[in-house]
This record gives sequence, C-alpha cells and structure tokens, in this order.
Amino acid sequence: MLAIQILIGLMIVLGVGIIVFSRNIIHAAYALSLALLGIAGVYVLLNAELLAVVQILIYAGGVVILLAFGVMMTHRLRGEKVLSGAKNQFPAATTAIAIFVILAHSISETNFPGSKALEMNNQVEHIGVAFLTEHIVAFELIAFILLVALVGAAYLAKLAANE
Amino acid sequence: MNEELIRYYLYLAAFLFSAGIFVVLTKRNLIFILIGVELLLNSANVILATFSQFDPHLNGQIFAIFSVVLTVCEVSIALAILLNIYRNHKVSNLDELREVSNE
Amino acid sequence: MNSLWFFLIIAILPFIGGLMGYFSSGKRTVFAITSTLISFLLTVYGIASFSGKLSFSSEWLNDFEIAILIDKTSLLLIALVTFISILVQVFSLEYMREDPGKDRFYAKLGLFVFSMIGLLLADNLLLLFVFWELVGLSSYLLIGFWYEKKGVSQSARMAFMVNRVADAALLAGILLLYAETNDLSIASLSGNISFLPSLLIAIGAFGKSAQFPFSGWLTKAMVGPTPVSALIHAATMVAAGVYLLFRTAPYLHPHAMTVIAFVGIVTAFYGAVCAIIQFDVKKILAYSTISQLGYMAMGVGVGAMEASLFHLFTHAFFKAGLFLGAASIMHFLHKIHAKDAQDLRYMGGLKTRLPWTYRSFLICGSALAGLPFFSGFMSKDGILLGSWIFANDHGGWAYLIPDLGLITAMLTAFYVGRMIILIFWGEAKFMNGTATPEKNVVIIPLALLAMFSIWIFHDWNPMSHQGWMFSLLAITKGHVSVGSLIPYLSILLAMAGIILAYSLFKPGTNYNSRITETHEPVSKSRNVVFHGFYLTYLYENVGKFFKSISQVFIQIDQKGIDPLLHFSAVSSVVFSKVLALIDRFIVDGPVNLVAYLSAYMGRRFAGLSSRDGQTQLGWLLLIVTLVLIYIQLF
Amino acid sequence: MKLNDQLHDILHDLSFIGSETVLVLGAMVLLVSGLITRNQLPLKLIFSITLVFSLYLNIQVVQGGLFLSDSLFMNAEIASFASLFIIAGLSIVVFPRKKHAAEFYFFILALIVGSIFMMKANSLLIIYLSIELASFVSYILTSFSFRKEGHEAAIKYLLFGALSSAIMLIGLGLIYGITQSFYLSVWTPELFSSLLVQIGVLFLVFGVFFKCAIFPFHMWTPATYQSAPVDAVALFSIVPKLGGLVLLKRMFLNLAFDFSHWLILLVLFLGMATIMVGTFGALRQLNTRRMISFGSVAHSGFLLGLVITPSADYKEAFWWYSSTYTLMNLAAFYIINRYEDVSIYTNSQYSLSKKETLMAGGFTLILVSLVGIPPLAGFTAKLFLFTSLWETFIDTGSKTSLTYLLVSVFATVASLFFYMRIPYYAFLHKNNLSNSELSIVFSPRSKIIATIFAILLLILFFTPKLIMSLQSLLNNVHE
Amino acid sequence: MPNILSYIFVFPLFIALLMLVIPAQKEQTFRSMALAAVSVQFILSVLLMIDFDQSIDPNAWSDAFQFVEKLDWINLSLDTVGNFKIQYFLGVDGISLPLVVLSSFVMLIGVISSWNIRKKVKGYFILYLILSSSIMGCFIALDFFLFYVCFEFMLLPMFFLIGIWGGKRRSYASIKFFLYTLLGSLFILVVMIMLYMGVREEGVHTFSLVAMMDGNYTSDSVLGLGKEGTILGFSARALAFIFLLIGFGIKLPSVPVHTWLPDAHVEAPTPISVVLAGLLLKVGAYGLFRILYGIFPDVALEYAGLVAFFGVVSILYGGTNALAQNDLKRMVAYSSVSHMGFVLVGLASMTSTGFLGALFHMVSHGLISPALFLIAGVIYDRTNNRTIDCFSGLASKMPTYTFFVALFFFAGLGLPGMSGFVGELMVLMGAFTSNNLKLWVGLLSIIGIIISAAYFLWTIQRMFYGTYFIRKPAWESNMFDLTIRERWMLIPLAVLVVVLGIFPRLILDYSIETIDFFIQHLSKYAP
Repeated sequence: MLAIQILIGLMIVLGVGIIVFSRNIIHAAYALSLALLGIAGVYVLLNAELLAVVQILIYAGGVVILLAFGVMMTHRLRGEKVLSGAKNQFPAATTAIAIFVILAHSISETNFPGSKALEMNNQVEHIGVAFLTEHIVAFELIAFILLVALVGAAYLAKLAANE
Repeated sequence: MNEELIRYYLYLAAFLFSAGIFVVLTKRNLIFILIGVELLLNSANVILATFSQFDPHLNGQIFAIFSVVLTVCEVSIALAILLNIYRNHKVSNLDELREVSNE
Repeated sequence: MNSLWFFLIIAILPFIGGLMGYFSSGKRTVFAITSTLISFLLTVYGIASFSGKLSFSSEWLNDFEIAILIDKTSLLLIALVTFISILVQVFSLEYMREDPGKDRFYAKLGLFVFSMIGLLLADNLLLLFVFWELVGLSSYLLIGFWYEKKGVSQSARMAFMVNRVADAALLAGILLLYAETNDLSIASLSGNISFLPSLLIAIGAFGKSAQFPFSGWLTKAMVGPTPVSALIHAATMVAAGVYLLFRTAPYLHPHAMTVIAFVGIVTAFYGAVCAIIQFDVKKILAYSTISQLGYMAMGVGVGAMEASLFHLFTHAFFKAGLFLGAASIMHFLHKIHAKDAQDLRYMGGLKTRLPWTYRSFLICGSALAGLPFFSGFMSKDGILLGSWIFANDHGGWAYLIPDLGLITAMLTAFYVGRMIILIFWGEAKFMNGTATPEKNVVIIPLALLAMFSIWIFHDWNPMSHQGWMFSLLAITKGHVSVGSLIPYLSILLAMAGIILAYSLFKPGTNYNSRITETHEPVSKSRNVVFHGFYLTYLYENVGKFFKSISQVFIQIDQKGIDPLLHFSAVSSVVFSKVLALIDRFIVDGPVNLVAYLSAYMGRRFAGLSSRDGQTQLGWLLLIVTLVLIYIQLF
Repeated sequence: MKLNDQLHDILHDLSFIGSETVLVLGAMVLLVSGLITRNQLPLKLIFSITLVFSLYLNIQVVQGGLFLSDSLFMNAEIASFASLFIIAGLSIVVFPRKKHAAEFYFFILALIVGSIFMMKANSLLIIYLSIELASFVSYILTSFSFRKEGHEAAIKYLLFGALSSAIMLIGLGLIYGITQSFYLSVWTPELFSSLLVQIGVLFLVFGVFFKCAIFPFHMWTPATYQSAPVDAVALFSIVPKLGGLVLLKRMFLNLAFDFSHWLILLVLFLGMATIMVGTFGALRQLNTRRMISFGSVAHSGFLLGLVITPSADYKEAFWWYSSTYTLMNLAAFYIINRYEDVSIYTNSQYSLSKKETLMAGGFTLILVSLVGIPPLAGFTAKLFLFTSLWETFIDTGSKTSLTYLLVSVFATVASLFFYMRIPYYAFLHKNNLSNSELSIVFSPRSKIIATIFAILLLILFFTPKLIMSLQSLLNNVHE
Repeated sequence: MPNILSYIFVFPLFIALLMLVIPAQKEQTFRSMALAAVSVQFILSVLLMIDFDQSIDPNAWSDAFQFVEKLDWINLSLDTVGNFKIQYFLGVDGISLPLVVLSSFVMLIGVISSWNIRKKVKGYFILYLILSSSIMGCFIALDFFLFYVCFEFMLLPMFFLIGIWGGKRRSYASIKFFLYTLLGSLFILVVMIMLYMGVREEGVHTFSLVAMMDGNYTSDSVLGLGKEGTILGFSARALAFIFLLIGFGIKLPSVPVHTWLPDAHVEAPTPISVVLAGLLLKVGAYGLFRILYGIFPDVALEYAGLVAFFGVVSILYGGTNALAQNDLKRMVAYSSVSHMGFVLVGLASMTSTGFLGALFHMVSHGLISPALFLIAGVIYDRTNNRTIDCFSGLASKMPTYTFFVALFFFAGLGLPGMSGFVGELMVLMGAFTSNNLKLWVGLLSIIGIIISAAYFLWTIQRMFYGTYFIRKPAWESNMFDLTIRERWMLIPLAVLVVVLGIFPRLILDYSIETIDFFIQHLSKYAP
C-alpha cells in the first residue's frame, strides 16, 4: 500500500517537476498527463473510483489532447521544438513557496474530524441518483454550461477560421 | 484512513497549487499557462476527493466531477480564443499581447 | 418748531444748497452761499434763544441711541464754522471763477459743512465718529479736487490714509469705551476711562488734528484749493481733534493726558521749526497750523481746556485770514503769470499791489505771532499759563512744556515776520503783468477775518485769557488769575522774534538772491527740517512696505496656499504619479528589482510592464499571499 | 427519504425556477432562430419576449426559503434583484446590434441565468457552477467584439478567471471538508472556528470578489470594459457584479461573524482599497471606457460597504444603490456607444457636443449622478451609503466603518475629477475636430433615449419611493 | 397669500422648464422671460417682507418661523431604522427673510446685467433661472436635506455658467470652483448624516433643521448635548462643528480655503460674478448662521476664538491681497474675502449686536459687491481689459461712472452713511463687547478697515485720477460714459446702499426678535 502511495506520489512530483522546469510545451503536455494519471491514482486511493475514471477519460484523454491540438494549431510544427520562455521566476517562486508554506502550516495546525473513511461499493449508482435528485439543479446547470461553452468555442473558432 | 494521511493529501494539494501558481506566473506561452491552470484545478479536486471519503453523500466526489467537466469547457473556450489571437496577433505568448493599453 | 428738526436743518442746509447748485441747470453757486448763510443765521438765533444743554436721541441701531447734544459750545463752534465757510465761499466766487468744476467745488464744500456741523452736534461718540469720517471724506474730495494734476490724488490719498489709521484707533477707542461703560453719550460720560481707550481716542484726535507724527498729511493737503485749506485745514476740520479732546478730556486717564500734553508741545515746536525755513507760503501756513494745533492739544493735556477752545476759536479766524490772504496773493500771481505763485522767493513788494490783503495779513499775522492787542496773544497765553500751572503742579520734567511753549512762541513770531517781510516788503520782482485791484468779494472776507483777530472782539482787556463770548455763554467756569511772568515773557519773546526776522530779512539784505540759486536748502540738517523730518516719506515707506508685504501675500496665495489647498487637485496628480510609481516600482518593482538582481531576468527587463497580464496576476497573488501571511500572524 | 418522494418534491419545486427555465429555453430558441434569420429585429423580439415572460414568472407569488433539495434559496431581495437583472437585460435591446445578434443574445441570456443562480445558490456546488457560467459567458462576450483587443482582453480575463475560480474551488473544498456541509443555510459561526476553514471562506470570498471586481481582483476590468462590445459591457458591469454582491451578503449573513472579526475587517479594508484604486486609477485614464470601468470598480467598493456592514439588513440602501447604479451604468454605456458610433475613441470626441447639447447635457447629468451630486438619483444612493455606514459606526463603534465612510466621502470628491472631464471636453475644451467630424449628428432616437435616462435619474431623486415600490412590485415572495 | 414661499422657490424653475421648449433663436424672448421670472420672484419676496410679522418673539425655534410649509416629500419605510423621512419644509425667520429679499433683488439686477450676453442665450438663461431657484431654496429650506440639495445644486449651473460664458481661464476656474465647493459640501453631508441619525421628531429620524436647532437628540446619539460623545477620541460635537466650519468656510470663503474665489470671480461673466459675490457667499454665511451656530451653540462658544481667528485672518489676508492686485475684478474678489471675514468675527462674538452686524453685513455686502463687479464689468465691456494700470484719469472722461465707482468704493471701505459701515461697526461692537473674544480680535479687525481704505483709494487714484490715459488707442471709441441700462443697474444698488446706511433698522427690525431669541438660546450654553 505504502509503495503504491509512494509510487503515485513520485509520478505526480515528476510530472509537475517537468512542467515546472521544462521549456518545451510538448514535454509539458506529456508531463501533465503523467501527473494527471498520478492524481487519478490518488483518487483511487481515496475511494473515489468514478472520479478517477472521469479524470483519466476527460483530463488525460480530453484536456491534454485539446492542449496538444492547441499547440499544433498555434505553432506550425516543423520539427523545431516548441519552447516557451519563462520570466519573473524568482518572485513567482517566492510567492508559490510562500503560499505552500502557509497552506501547509494551516493544514498542520488544523484538527480534522477523526471519523473513519466510509467504504462504499455502489458509488456509481449513488452518484447517479444524486445527480438526478439532490444535485438536479447543478446537473441541469452544467448541461447548459456545456452548451454555452460549446456554442461559444465553436463560434469563436469558426470566426477565426473564416477570417 | 487516519488524520495523518489526510494531511498528506492536503499537502499534495498545496504542492499542486503552488506549482500551478508558479507555472501560471512564469511561463510565457499561453498554452503553458493553461497547463498551470490545470494543476491549480487538480489541486482543488484532490482536496474535494480527500474530504469526500467521509461523506456518505459523496458530495465531494460529485463536486470534483463537475469541476473536471467545467475545466474542459474552460480549456475549450480558452483554445478558441487562443486560436483567434493567433490568427490576429500571430503570437502565442501572453506578454506580447499589449494592444489594450492605457495611454 | 421741533428743536431737533431745527438743528437738523442747520446741519443739512449747506449740503442741500451745494447739491442744488450742482444739479441746477445753471450750476449756480448762489444756492450754496445762501443756504450756508441761512444756516449761520439760524445758528445765531439758536445761540440767542437757547440756554443750557439740550439733547435728543433716537434709536438708530437696536439698543443703540443716536443722540445729538446742543450746548453753547457746540452752537458757538457751529456758528464759527458756518461763518468762516460763508466767507470762504464768498471768497471762492472770485478765486474759483474760471474753474469748470466750480459747482462740484461748492457741492463738496456743502458736504463738508454738513459733516462738520454734524460732528459738532453729535452727542454720541459713535455719531461723532460717523461725521468724523465724513469730514475726512470731504477733505479727501476737496484735496483731490484738481485730480488731474500730478501728485494731487496721491496727496489726497495720503491725507485720507493717515487719517484712516488714526480713525481706526479712534473707533477702537470708542468701542473699547462702549465695552466698558455700555454708553457712548458724551453728555453722560463720567468717571475715569481706562488708559487704553483714552490713548486710542487721543490718537484719533491726533490724526485729525495733525499732531506729530500724524502731522505730515496736513502739508500734503496743501495741494487742494487754497480756500479749502483756509476752511478745512486751518480753521475747522483740523480743530475737530481738539474739540474731541475738549469734550472727553475731563474723563480721560491722567497718563493719557500727559501723553497729549507732550505730543502737543512736541508738535507745536516741530511745526514752528519746520515753518521757519519753508519757501512755500502755504507750507509755512500749514506748519504753523500744525504748531498752533499742538498748542491747543497741549492746552487740553495740561488741563487748560477753556484756553484751548478759545485758541481754537481765535486761531480759526486769523489762520483763515492768513490762508485767504495767501489765496489772494496766489490768485494775483497766477493772473500775472508769475513763475511760481507760492514761492516766497519770487514775491516781494506786494504791499502796494494788494493793499487789503497786506492789511489783513498784517493783522492776522500779528495775532499768530502773539503780539498783544491781538486775539492770538490772549488765547495762547492762556494755554501757556495753563502749562505753567501744570508744570508747577508736577514739577521737574513738566517744566519742559512751558519752556518749549515759550520758545515756540518766539519761533512763531520769527517766521511770521519773515513771511510778511518777504512777501510784502521790498521790491516787486517778476511783475510783468498789469495789476488788477482786489475785488469786493475778496476784500470783505479778508476784512472780516482780520477784524475778528483784534482783541476787542473777544474781550475789552487785551491781557484777558478768555473771550467775552465764552464768558457770556458760560462755557468758562471761572477766571484763572495767576500772577505770573508768563504773559510778559511771551510778549518779549515775540518781539524778539520779530526783530530777529526783521534784521535778517529786511529789504536790502541779499537773502533772496542768495537762496534762489538752489531749489532746496543746501545743508543736510536744514534739508531734514525742510522736509518736515521726512514724515511723508515715512508714510510712503510704510505704504510701500505694506504693498511689498501684499506682494508676498499674493505670492503665498498663488504659489503657496493654492497648491497646498488644492489638495484634491494635487492629490490627483500626485496620486496618479504615485500610482504610476507603484506600477513601475511596487507592482513591478520588487519583481523587477529582484528579477534584475537574479540575472535571469536582466534581458527581459524591457519586456515587463504592468500591462502584462502575468505581472498583474503576480501582483494579485502577492496580495493574496500577504493576506494569508497576515492571517497566520494573526 | 424515498427516491420517489424526492422526485416528487423536485417536480414540485421546479416551478420555482420557472423564470430561469424560460430564459434557458428562450436562449435555445434564439440560437435556432439565428440559423434561420440574421435580421436583428425578430431576434430582438424573441429575446424581449423571453425576458418579459421570464419576468412575469419571476414576479409570481412564491414562498421564500429553500427549495430543490436545498440547492437554491429564495427571498424577496433575490427575487427583486432577479427582476432587476431581467429588466437590465431588456434594456440592452436599445443598443443597436447589427452582427451576431442571435449568438450575442443567447449569451446575454446565459449571463443572466448564471447571475440569477449565483444569487439563489445555497449549495457550494451551485455557487461554483453559476459563477463559472457567468464567467464563461463573459469571456466569450468579451471576445465578441471580434477585434484584436477583444480577444486579448478575453484571454487575460480568462486567465484571471481561471486563477480566481481555482482559488475559490480550493476554498470550497476546504469549507466542505472541515464543516462537512454543503449548504450555506446550515452555516453557523462555530463551524468556522478553525484557521483552515477561515482560509476556505476567504478563498470563496475572493472567488466572488472576482465577479464583483473588488480589489485586488479588479484588474481585468479596464481591459475588458475597453474592448468588449458596449452592450455586453453595460450588462456585465451590472448583472454578475450585483449577483455576486447579493451572494456575498447572504454568505456574510449566514456566517454571522462578529463585526470585528478579522475577515470582516479584511473585506472592509479591501473595499476601501477598491474605492481608492478605482477612483485614483480612473484619474489617469484618457479613454472613456477605461475611465468608467475604474469608476465602476469604485462603485463596487461603495456597494461592498453596504453589503458588509452589520446594517446590511438595511436592505433598502443596497437595493437603492444597486438599482440606481444599474440605471446609471446602462445610461452611461448607452451614450458612450452612441459617441463611439459616430466618432473616434477618446475623450476629445465629446467636443462634438458643442453642437449636440442635448446628448452631452444628458451625459453630464448621468456622470454627475455617478459622482453623487443632487438632485440626481446617484446622490440619494450615496446618501444611503453614508447613512448606513454612520449608523454602523454608531451601533458598533467600529472605527473601520467610520474610516470607510471617510474614504467614501473622499473618493466622491476625487471622482469628480475624472467624471467631470467629459463635460469639460464637451463644453469647455477647445474644439479641435475636423469639419467632417463636426457635421455628424445623432439620430433623434438616441437623443430621446439619452434624455429619458437622464430624466429618470432626476425623477428618481425626487420620488425615491418609486424605487422602493419597484422593489415590492418586482417580487411577490412570502417569507 | 398661501404657499408664497413655494411660489418664490419654484417660479423661476417653472419658467426655465418653459424655456426648454422654445426654439433657441428667439433670444429676446428668453431675456424677457427671465426678467419676468425674477421680477415676479422679487415682487413676491417684497410681498413676503410686507406680510412678515416682525414682532414674533419665539420661545423655541419651532415657533420662530413664518410662512411655514410642510409636506412629506420622501417617506421611506425602512426595516430597522424606522422611517427615512425627508420633508418639503419651508419657512422664513428674521435671519432668512432679508436674504430672501436680497437674493431676489440681486438676481433681478443680474438679469438686467445679462442683457448683453450674446452666446447661447437659451442655455444661459435656463441655467440662470435654475441657479436662482436653488439659491432661494437654500435660504428658505428648513429641512437639512432640502437645504443640502439646493446647496449642491447650485454647483452645476454655476459650473457651466462660468465654464461656458466665462473669460480666458474659465475652464480652470469652473473646475476649481466645483471641486472646492463639492469638497466642502461633502463635509456638510457627513455632518448631515450624523445629525439625521441623532435627531428625532415625533419618534422618527428627521432632517428638520428646526428639530436639530431645538436639540431633540435621541438618547443614543453621539451628538447629544452634554453627552460628551466621542469619535476616534475627538469630541463628536466638536468634530461636527469643525466639519461644518470647513464646509461653509469654503463657501464663505474664509482664508485659507478661499483660493477658488478669485479665479471664479475673475473668470465668470459679469452677471455671474454679481450672483457669486452677492449671493453664493451669503449662502455660506447663512449656513454658518442657521446650521453651524443654530445647531452647535455649545461648541461655538467653545471655539469662538478659532472662528474669530479665521475671521481676522480673512480680513487681513484678503485685504492685503487685494492691495496687490492689478486686475480690478481680482481686487474686488479679494475684498470680498476680506469682507466675509467680518461675518465670521461677528458670528464669533456671539452677541446680539455681533450677530445682527454679521447679518447686516451680509446684506450690505450683497449690495456692494454686485455693484463693484458691475463696475468692473463696465470697463471690461468697453475694452475687454480690466487691468488697473491700463487706465488713468477716467474721471474726466466718464464722470458718472467715476461717481458710482467712488460711491461704491467708499461704501466698500466702510464709510459712514453707507451700509458697509453699519455692518462693520456692529460686528466690531459685537467683537469688543463679547465675553468670548479677546481684545485682539477687535483691534486686528479694525486694521482691516484701514487696509480696505488703502486698496480702494489706491485704485481710485490709479484709474480715475491723474491725467487721462488708456493703454490702447483702439479703445478710445468705446470710452463713453454709462449707458441707460448700466445706470439702471447701479442706481437701485446705490440708493439701497445709502438708505440702508442711514436707516439700518429697515433691515434690522426684521431680524431683531429672531436674533434676540438666538442669543438667549446660545446663552443657555454659556459656562
């Protein structure tokens, strides 16, 4: 168990590390998939299997590919590396570390409810019912958001193509 | 799962968050910045998933699923705008965008 | 007839007459003269029919009575004012005949007479102040009568301003008195006024009566028409200060009285000294007026109130006579186009050309010089006697007063003699025109004034120190009889002065030719005296100083307060600048600076600006971080 | 609870979101109609009908309280604000819109839906989703000017939005985790004792701040307002902002923190900073829209003062300020739109008005109202603000509230500097425009509309009761 | 005549609305309408004066007012704080009545002087009439809110009247004016809110000035009398007092917040300078009377020295500045600063005489300063130049003009027999007899009258005396004496200045009872 946890942790740290230190966008995209897969692993560890599946499908499958498309469309790939410059590194690092320290400090100071983690076997069913009962509004709302985003993205992209 | 473990997951989230912030602040390429945003959102999802395991209603997990979906929407819109920018400005770096200015 | 209205009519008539003349189609002067005459006659009627005091009051401001006080003193002085003004007006018929603004002149004279009568009638000090200011105004208007001439308006302004300073002091004194006693009626004045208001009131009187150091304005005022000088700046207005002192003196603080006495004697001496070396006949008369007013003030100061008032009375006649005489001379010289109509050095031998003027000048001059059998002697000796008593009472330093008074008497006789000799005796110089005889309108006023300068019109006894009018009207309370040497001493000194003058300036001495070469006296000390100890320059410099202060203030206003207080305007600029700086150094600054130092960012330095989305994001996160840190520390 | 009962309840409660449903359906109809016609008139008609119908449904009598499995919450204030949004949306049709009408109005409707849900949200999930909906629409709308600057502003806006929503999401996660509750309605002050959850609330507040353009989350405003289509700006300077503020108000009511709690103080401090930044930022602007945008940032700060002070149940003040602000902003952007149509893009365009006194005069009145000078409605709004702050000071003795008052007063003075710049150019500045520019005239229609706006502001000053009765007219919620 | 105050208040506004619908070409119509409007206003206010009962001796502020009109204007029901109530509450007492008549009179003069405005006549007169109404509103409003609305609303017409029809630096001046006054009025606004929350009438918070002056404070108000409430460690009432002092001090204006005034006066067109000097400054002074001293008598007693200090500094500083001016209008403007200082001193004295004097001085200055600006306008109309150095010896060329100049200059320097003297005198009497003020106040104020004499006389000397000279020969053809219209602007002012100087009780009788009551009211707070 611990080994898996450490492995997953390493995956995430490695992925994030590459994203942080790499200048190559393609590398970063791949590293992102790695990290996302690691996070999916975390979800499994946290008994959130459905979430893990969604993570892999949508994130690793959808988002990363979208980003890759983005890279391809905005950089006519002709063999050269797609590099991104970096700036403000020192202050950004300071800020990031400060935030991390603060959050970590707050986390360590807090007492969490000691209740035992629940084991649920019928997660998918439960979530499905919740979507249509407890969270019906959210469910409807996200449908509409998807529509809006779809129309928006399509319309903007179409215009870009037309011009 | 005991308290200590919760802490570690939360530390992980904080780590992701900080890394995301660093990426957002430093990388010049817009897509790179979007990658950073993904990290930020994932950190939040990790928090939600962490707490979800104590919740019989699984609200955290549900929340995280919604959030994942929204992220896709956000990325798609961002990419559509990016496409327009690339067409118009021929640049893909954020700091080269300076048409909208004060003076 | 209501008595109040009776006196109001007396006061207002001359003004109405003047205005009628101004607005009537023919610009007639007859209205003015007639109305003043009526006013005079009414006053005489009033003197004859009233006895004791009368006072009327009406509420002017709320809780504030404005009252007039009619007693013999005021009536007598009103009669004096109207009488002399009639003479002056008559005289001006000839003097101002060719002036286009003649109607204006008479209107202004009317205003003056009205204000002066008002001043004399006023019971309330505040009302007195009102007319006090109005006589100042009419003086200003009359001095500036020939406003187109160079320097005239400046002199008029200076006269007004010097008076205004003193008036302000007077007003302050009156108001302090009001604050103390809650009553400003002269009739009900009582007890002791404390020192500060006493002094302030005295200063007010000093201003109007041209006491040192306010005396400078009077010499400047000589640019006005000479009949005006006769009426206002010799006979009446300048005496208002003495009148005020006369009214208030019994209640003033003893220290203030001492101040008055000293200022008076200093003024008397100062005027006499300055008069000695003047060439301008009007200047001589002006300084002599200053000197005589000094006597009067000194008289009040030493407690010889009645003598002072008597001197005021006699002085009005002989000084008006002298001024009108001077006017007659100047008029004559103007007509024959002499080089300078006022300079003694261009005169001489006018005895034959202007016989009536000469006679009146001689009589009035003798009165001024304090020769026996003339009015001036009687009154001046009264004052000197008073000062002697004062000195006896106080001893020591107080003897300075009668001593200086006596010396002044001698100086007076000296300059009178010098003036008369230089003007009338000797050979006629620069006389190229044909002489016209004096007209009746000139002769009559001169003659009347000269007549009233003879002792007999005041008392049968040439050695008396009070006029019969005063005794008759019971103004003087009792006869002061001091067997002292003072009268004889003063006679001797006066004679000595005249003799000295004769020996120096008698026809045939080469004084005239010697001096005419240069315009001003050569020696420095004489120059100081000639310019009246530079008092007018002092005023001018005070004025200039003040103007330069005002320049400083305006600079403060424009460059100092304005920006300072435009703090909203300034802050808009500053704040936007600060914001720009924040943008550059705080938003970007630490970022940039650190980045610059960390050498990674050096080459991208130029690419940074606040427009940059990421920098803004960084800024945002920085704030969030700060907030978080704050929480942690909290 | 049985599933059946749940579904039954849901069906029953669905009538409460009738107006939103109508908006969504109308949006879809619009989208389809857009495929049929590009003519703006029928599209505007559909848009208006949708809004009117939705308004009608919104002012139906309902019972206040929680509904739809506690996801949503309803009270009179929310209902009336919803009506206000719908009316604001309706008034968008006075802006001419020649291109992309169908899609544009589709997004506008989506924006309104998002903002209404934002106010009504009771569950953390709905808060997140509605804010994201409003944000997404805003990004798209910003890009809808189809100019280079529009896209640029949109991507920057998006990045800000993404960062803010990430921060907010973390906040939501923390709140959810520590309080173990998903609903605002069960919040109690005791739940918020630990530091981490307070950070969670802070992050949530920050997320809402992004929508309300409160310092330091205001940085997207100038660029966005400058580049987006004016009609869109007019709306999203109003609708999401007010929605966010209503949400904030509800949150703070539920939190019931003591007024001296650090979070409240921090929010007040940020509010003051917002006022100052908005005011002084505007001072430097030469572009009208940027200037107004900074001005609206300052107004956010003023509104925040009304939201956060304990006299927050001084509802009327908030309602007053909001509705006046709505009117003023719509009017200001309408006139800016008219000027932009005929002329160039900076302040000097107002020199035109030497000939067009009516238009510029109307604009002047509107700007003066934005400053807050009588006799215009903006003054009454400021008066309510000041009064409410003063009352808070008296009630709680809080110096922060007093400082807030002083800052507001000071900012009001300073705001004069930039708002009056336009009348200055319009009336006092030397005219250096070419003849062709001067020969341009405004259509009578725009003049009439501008005048109506100005007169409305005057009328509202003299009969403030109107706005109050409007509030009761716009909702029929029983509590 | 019922509701006479409303008619006075609203009539010009009504005419202004009417003007809106008349085509802009009919310039003469606008002039006549404006003249008619202000004439009616003037006639009504004279009627008001006739009907006014001088003998009312009130016991409380609530029965000090006459012609009271009271209607609910805004009555909002608010949850926690009860009703938000604003009243349409008008009334006059002995303090406001003279100012009402004065303002309608000066407005009338202003219209006559506006006759030769050629630019955008329609807009000009509409703004002018709006201005007229709002100034009038300030004087008759008894509801603080209504007062404040009118007080603020003066800014806008004024801003445009200066900014569009003004001189070379008009935009600078108008913006400066606007900003200063807005700044001041916001101070007032803050205090207004404090008072509103602290005062109740019939159980409801109220803006009623009457209730405020009578001191109907709620028990929990920090402003409550004798409660020593504090704000940030400062006494609440003292703070409110200082705020109001700043607010009205800017309008008055008092040094050191006076700098808007010279610019605004100089750049404004002549009729607007007339209104500015004649009325706007009086609004500030009226505010001091009614609100500052009416509501905060206890603090006023405590701070009498401070107020007097500002008064004295204004007198001396304003006067000295006037001395340095080379622009006729600027000189007059600074003289206004100096003169308004006397109002402050009069108020600070807190004696019946001082108060009456301050009031009288306001009326008197309201007559003299318009005349002075008209005089400056005469020369500016002819030559487009007001520089004192450019002229000399005008007396011989323009005798009637010179006569009026001299008359009003002497009135300005406080010559007895004219109204300026009475005001200054009473103020000084107040200052000297006051128990609250030290001796220096009176003594220094008296220096002010010396300075005023200096600058007025110096101006006369430079411009009117001496030999005739003008800087540019081109002006020669314009150097004619006063026209009939100009005479008819100046003559009524001259007559009033002299008549009031001789019979001050014509004005004072209206105010005496009110002021006496005022002082009694104040004396309650004396230590």
